Amino acid sequence: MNAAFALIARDVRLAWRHPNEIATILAFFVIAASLFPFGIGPEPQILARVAIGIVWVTALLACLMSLDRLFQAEAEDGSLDLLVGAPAPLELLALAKVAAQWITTALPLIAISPIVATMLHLPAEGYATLLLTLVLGTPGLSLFGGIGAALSVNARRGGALLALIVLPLTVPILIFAVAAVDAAIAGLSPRPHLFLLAGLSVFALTIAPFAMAASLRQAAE
Amino acid sequence: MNAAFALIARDVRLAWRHPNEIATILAFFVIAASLFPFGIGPEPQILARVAIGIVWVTALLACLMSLDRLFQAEAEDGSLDLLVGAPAPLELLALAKVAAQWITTALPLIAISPIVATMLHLPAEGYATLLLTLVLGTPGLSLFGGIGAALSVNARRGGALLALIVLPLTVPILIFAVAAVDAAIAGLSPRPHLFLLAGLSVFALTIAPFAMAASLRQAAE
Amino acid sequence: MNWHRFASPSNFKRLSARIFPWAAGGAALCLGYGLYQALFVSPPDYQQGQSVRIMYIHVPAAWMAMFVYANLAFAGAATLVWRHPLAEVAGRAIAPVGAAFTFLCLATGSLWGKPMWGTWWEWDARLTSVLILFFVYLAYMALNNAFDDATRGARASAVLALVGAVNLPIIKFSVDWWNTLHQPASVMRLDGPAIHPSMLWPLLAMAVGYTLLFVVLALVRIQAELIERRLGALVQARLSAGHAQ
Amino acid sequence: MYRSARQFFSPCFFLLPASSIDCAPMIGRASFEAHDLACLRGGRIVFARLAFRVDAGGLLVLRGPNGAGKSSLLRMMAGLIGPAHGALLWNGDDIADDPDAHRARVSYAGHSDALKPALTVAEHLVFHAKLRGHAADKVAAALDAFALTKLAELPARLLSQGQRKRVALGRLIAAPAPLWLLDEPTNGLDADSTARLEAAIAAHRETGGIVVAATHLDFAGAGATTLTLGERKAA
Amino acid sequence: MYRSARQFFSPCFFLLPASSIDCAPMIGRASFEAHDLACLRGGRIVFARLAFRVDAGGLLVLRGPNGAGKSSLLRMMAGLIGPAHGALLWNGDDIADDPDAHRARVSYAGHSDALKPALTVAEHLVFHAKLRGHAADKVAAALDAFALTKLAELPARLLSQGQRKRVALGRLIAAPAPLWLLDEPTNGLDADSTARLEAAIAAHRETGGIVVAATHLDFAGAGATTLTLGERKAA
Ligand code: HEM
Ligand SMILES: Nc1ncnc2c1ncn2[C@@H]1O[C@H](COP(=O)(O)OP(=O)(O)OP(=O)(O)O)[C@@H](O)[C@H]1O
Ligand SMILES: Nc1ncnc2c1ncn2[C@@H]1O[C@H](COP(=O)(O)OP(=O)(O)OP(=O)(O)O)[C@@H](O)[C@H]1O
Ligand SMILES: [Mg+2]
Ligand SMILES: [Mg+2]
Repeated sequence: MNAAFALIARDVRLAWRHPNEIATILAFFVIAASLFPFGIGPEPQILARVAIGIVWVTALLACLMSLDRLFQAEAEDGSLDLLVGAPAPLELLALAKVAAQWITTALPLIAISPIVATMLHLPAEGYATLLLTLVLGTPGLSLFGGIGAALSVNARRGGALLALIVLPLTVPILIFAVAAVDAAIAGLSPRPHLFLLAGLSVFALTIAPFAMAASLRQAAE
Repeated sequence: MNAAFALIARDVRLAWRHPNEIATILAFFVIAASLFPFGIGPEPQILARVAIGIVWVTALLACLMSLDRLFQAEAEDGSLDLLVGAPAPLELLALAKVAAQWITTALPLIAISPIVATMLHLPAEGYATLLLTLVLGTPGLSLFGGIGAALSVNARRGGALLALIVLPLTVPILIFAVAAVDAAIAGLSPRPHLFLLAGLSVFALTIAPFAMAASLRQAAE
Repeated sequence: MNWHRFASPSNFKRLSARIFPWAAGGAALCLGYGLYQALFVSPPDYQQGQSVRIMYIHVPAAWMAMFVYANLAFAGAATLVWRHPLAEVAGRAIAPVGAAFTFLCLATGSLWGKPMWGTWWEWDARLTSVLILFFVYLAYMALNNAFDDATRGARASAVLALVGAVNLPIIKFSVDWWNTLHQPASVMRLDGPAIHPSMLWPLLAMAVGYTLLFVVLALVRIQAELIERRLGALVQARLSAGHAQ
Repeated sequence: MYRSARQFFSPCFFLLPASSIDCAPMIGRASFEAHDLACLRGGRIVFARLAFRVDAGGLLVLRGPNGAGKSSLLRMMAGLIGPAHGALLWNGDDIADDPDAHRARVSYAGHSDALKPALTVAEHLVFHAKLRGHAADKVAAALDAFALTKLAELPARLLSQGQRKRVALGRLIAAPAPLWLLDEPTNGLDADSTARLEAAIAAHRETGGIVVAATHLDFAGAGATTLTLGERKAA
Repeated sequence: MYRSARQFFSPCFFLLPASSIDCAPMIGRASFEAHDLACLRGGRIVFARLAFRVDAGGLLVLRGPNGAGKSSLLRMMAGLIGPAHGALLWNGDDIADDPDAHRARVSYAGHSDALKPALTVAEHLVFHAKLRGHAADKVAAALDAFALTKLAELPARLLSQGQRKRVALGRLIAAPAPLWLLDEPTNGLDADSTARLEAAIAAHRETGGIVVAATHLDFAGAGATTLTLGERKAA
């Protein structure tokens, strides 16, 4: 456990030492989301209709961009050998890396998501549920993304391959999250969707550590 | 010139040696585009309304993903020192790398864009213009992307930084391309928009080599 | 040479030589009978008319898409748990076949959708989950090919195959969990098939034919893959013998 | 910490391979040996029928031309790749039987330095100690051993090649482990640092530690055994 | 090819720095010298007041403890970083005046090998020759010089550390240039390869080439000059 906490602390410190990196991810989120009004046209009623989908899809893509080098960077500078060779369970260490990624990327994304939602004219009833879906759903995103990142270590063209692996796995999260906010806006209870969302994140939590550890061991061969 | 052709040939060969990398970028394009219907909802009339925006935004993201490591990979393995130290003009070499990227990524993307457009119910009148905007606009994307890739060499988390630099530069391309297709669908002439689009690509061509060479020289310090 | 790695493949070769003619013959027979029945003998549907004949292509393709994926996941487990070299090869060999069946299911479904639902494509839960299955196949193939070392690719994609297996129940039960455009199961249900025998028999013949076709394709592709690996090993041995002198 | 109790009770006298003839008196309790080891990389046999034995306090120097398989052997000893054939034994137990226990006893310093540009020298060593379940109390000694004390607060991106290597070697002291695996550890080191490394190795061996080092240079120590890998692979 | 005509007409006797006292007879026409050179990295002065002179056929060996600035000096000589003060002169001309001409005459082999995992050894050398505006006719000689002929068709990903280094060194022969800048070129090389490198350096010097090499080892050649960098920076 201590080893895992040390790893989280190190990764958070690394991110903190380059605050502009977090800012970059956030800016990507804001800019990518604000591209859509250019592409779709500025009519508020159409924007409002698609706002929630755009927020979630861009959050997903932003998360993906930050996951790209989660384990690849470790492999390239040789740290992966040290992590795999450490006496602590690799499952725990992989989980620690994902946790640090979530803290440094997903949390700030969640914090600024209301701004993006406002830009896209999301109806006011949706805000609370949007935040809730992000809180419940992003851990799942990060975990599935972590699996993809571990699988694609040392693969050719890591970024796009990662996307190819992760996007199909994360589509259910997207669907339930959007359904929850839609329900809230329509005045229905988002509860069942939120439960499913939480369930997906828990499912990801149960399989991701093993999948990541298995792939990282192979990568260090 | 010979040096530049040798560089293009090497990069195309590198890509060709792993044909599945191109396939991966294409798959990313298709999957990312089909994420939006998950988020936005399946109603054909709304999808058709936003189809062109989605095709262009995802084409842009796919391009970005493939640009991410354009110069970063060279810097990491030490090749950048050799390129900067080569007697050929660095402007030409940087341009050669962008050209190779365009050939191996943008061309295949253009080729499959009609499939994605069909999935998104793009009205039939828009297809020809969509292809034309892609042909005229993607060189600009690649060139502006090349500037971003050169600027972000040595910055950690290059991917997101790249997006941050490139997105604002490419917003005008996106706007004119969408406007052109919208005009074609509405039965108007897309000509003026297409001229502007071509103008943007030409503008990119005139500034990108110098901007890229300058940042690469700095990166090699 | 590490001959022990090819020991089990040689067993496989003997086994497959024995199965192959039966599977090939059976596939030809079943597909011939099924297609004849489906296209000429079976009655047009009272609601759907002639377009119902797409069903005989579409439904078994859908079943195969899922069945092959189940095999893929099993091969993945065998690759990871028993590190069986044959399982590695099998996964690599059957994935494109599964992707092809999935594509056939999507394509025929979409052809059928135009007359039935008035649209080529609809973001309905069943259709969408099959599309995801297709994407997972693509991701599997991309990952399998993404490494210089074939074993590494096989193991990485095996992990993905197992993780992606969650999608199978979603496809199967999507029609029950969400109310969808697509019709619910009428053949494979607990309380027996709800479909007229004149349509059921050709459908089953097609399904058996598809399965045998899959066996044939898998055997051929596995053998091709084994030969390719042997060739690769020989070339490598030549190269290293090259430096030895 | 994570170390299993097994190594202390392992029947050191059982299971000695018949081929092993070197039965020098042992200082500590540990022994590290291989028999009939083979390595397969990318489908090619890199080496085969390899055997050696090092006892507590021993130094095994790996030699051989480029491509002979020294680095591969070290990674195998570290448990990062599995042997294609044969086994590595610690105190007579196959290391593959209890990989966790083996990882706890190995300290591996490979070709790459595993440094994060933004972290300082001291932070690297503290993190490494914690990662391996130790307290950070040996970090000062590690800095001292490789003359890093004055660089302690510098971020790794400012270090020169040799300074980076010294940080990587400092890990050996910051997180003690009985078995040191060093891949060309003197690459890039100046004369003073090489002397410091030799001193560190001598001190480690004195306390009963085992060192395996691959090198192309005249790098040895009292009572070192040399294992020369595949002359014929030279190319 | 891209080489400017200037160097052939440069007034070799003009502009000789007053501080330069070494006026040894020149074999070829070339001379490479520095006066009052200073290097600033990350806001710190790495070295200052540095002066040297190498003539055609000369070998300058850079020595000094880790962090003394050997690599920085080599990068400066390659034109990759600019001097904070002073100048580097080729045949009396400041290299900063015509960077293109200078790049054409420099071949730099740094710490990293610049290999693409998917390209073969031969492809690397052919590409490098073309990149520098040469025909690929020296590639066979380059393969031969570093015993790479049998590895020529292997992709770089399969190479061991020392084999990779040899490919990097093969570039020197594949794309000839009068000034070789080598940063710890023997790192990772086995004894045979080191001898081959020494032979290549001797051959290059015989034709009037100039070699500057940073090293920590006993690596020299007939008539080598040694430049020892900042003892005091040792840390
Ligand atoms: C691209 C579009 C389509 C896809 C991806 C698709 C997918 C599937 C799948 C996966 C199954 C197997 C279900 C199971 O075993 O439980 C299936 C069965 C079936 N599909 Fe489709 N389908 C599509 C379009 C259509 C259309 C347009 C129709 C006709 C209205 C149709 C009619 C059927 C029927 C009758 C079955 C058999 C159900 C049973 O008896 O179990 N499908 N389809
Ligand atoms: N990841 C890999 N995949 C396939 N083959 C590899 C891999 N790594 C190394 N090899 C091969 O294994 C052989 C041994 O490599 P290794 O790095 O162990 O040699 P070495 O003795 O350390 O050489 P050097 O002195 O050059 O470092 C080489 O011939 C190389 O071609
Ligand atoms: N990119 C950089 N930014 C800032 N400072 C740097 C950079 N690279 C090196 N330095 C500093 O410059 C000094 C000289 O480094 P250099 O790499 O030239 O040393 P060196 O003599 O080659 O040492 P070694 O023998 O270890 O390779 C070091 O003290 C280092 O801290
Ligand atoms: Mg080695
Ligand atoms: Mg140096």
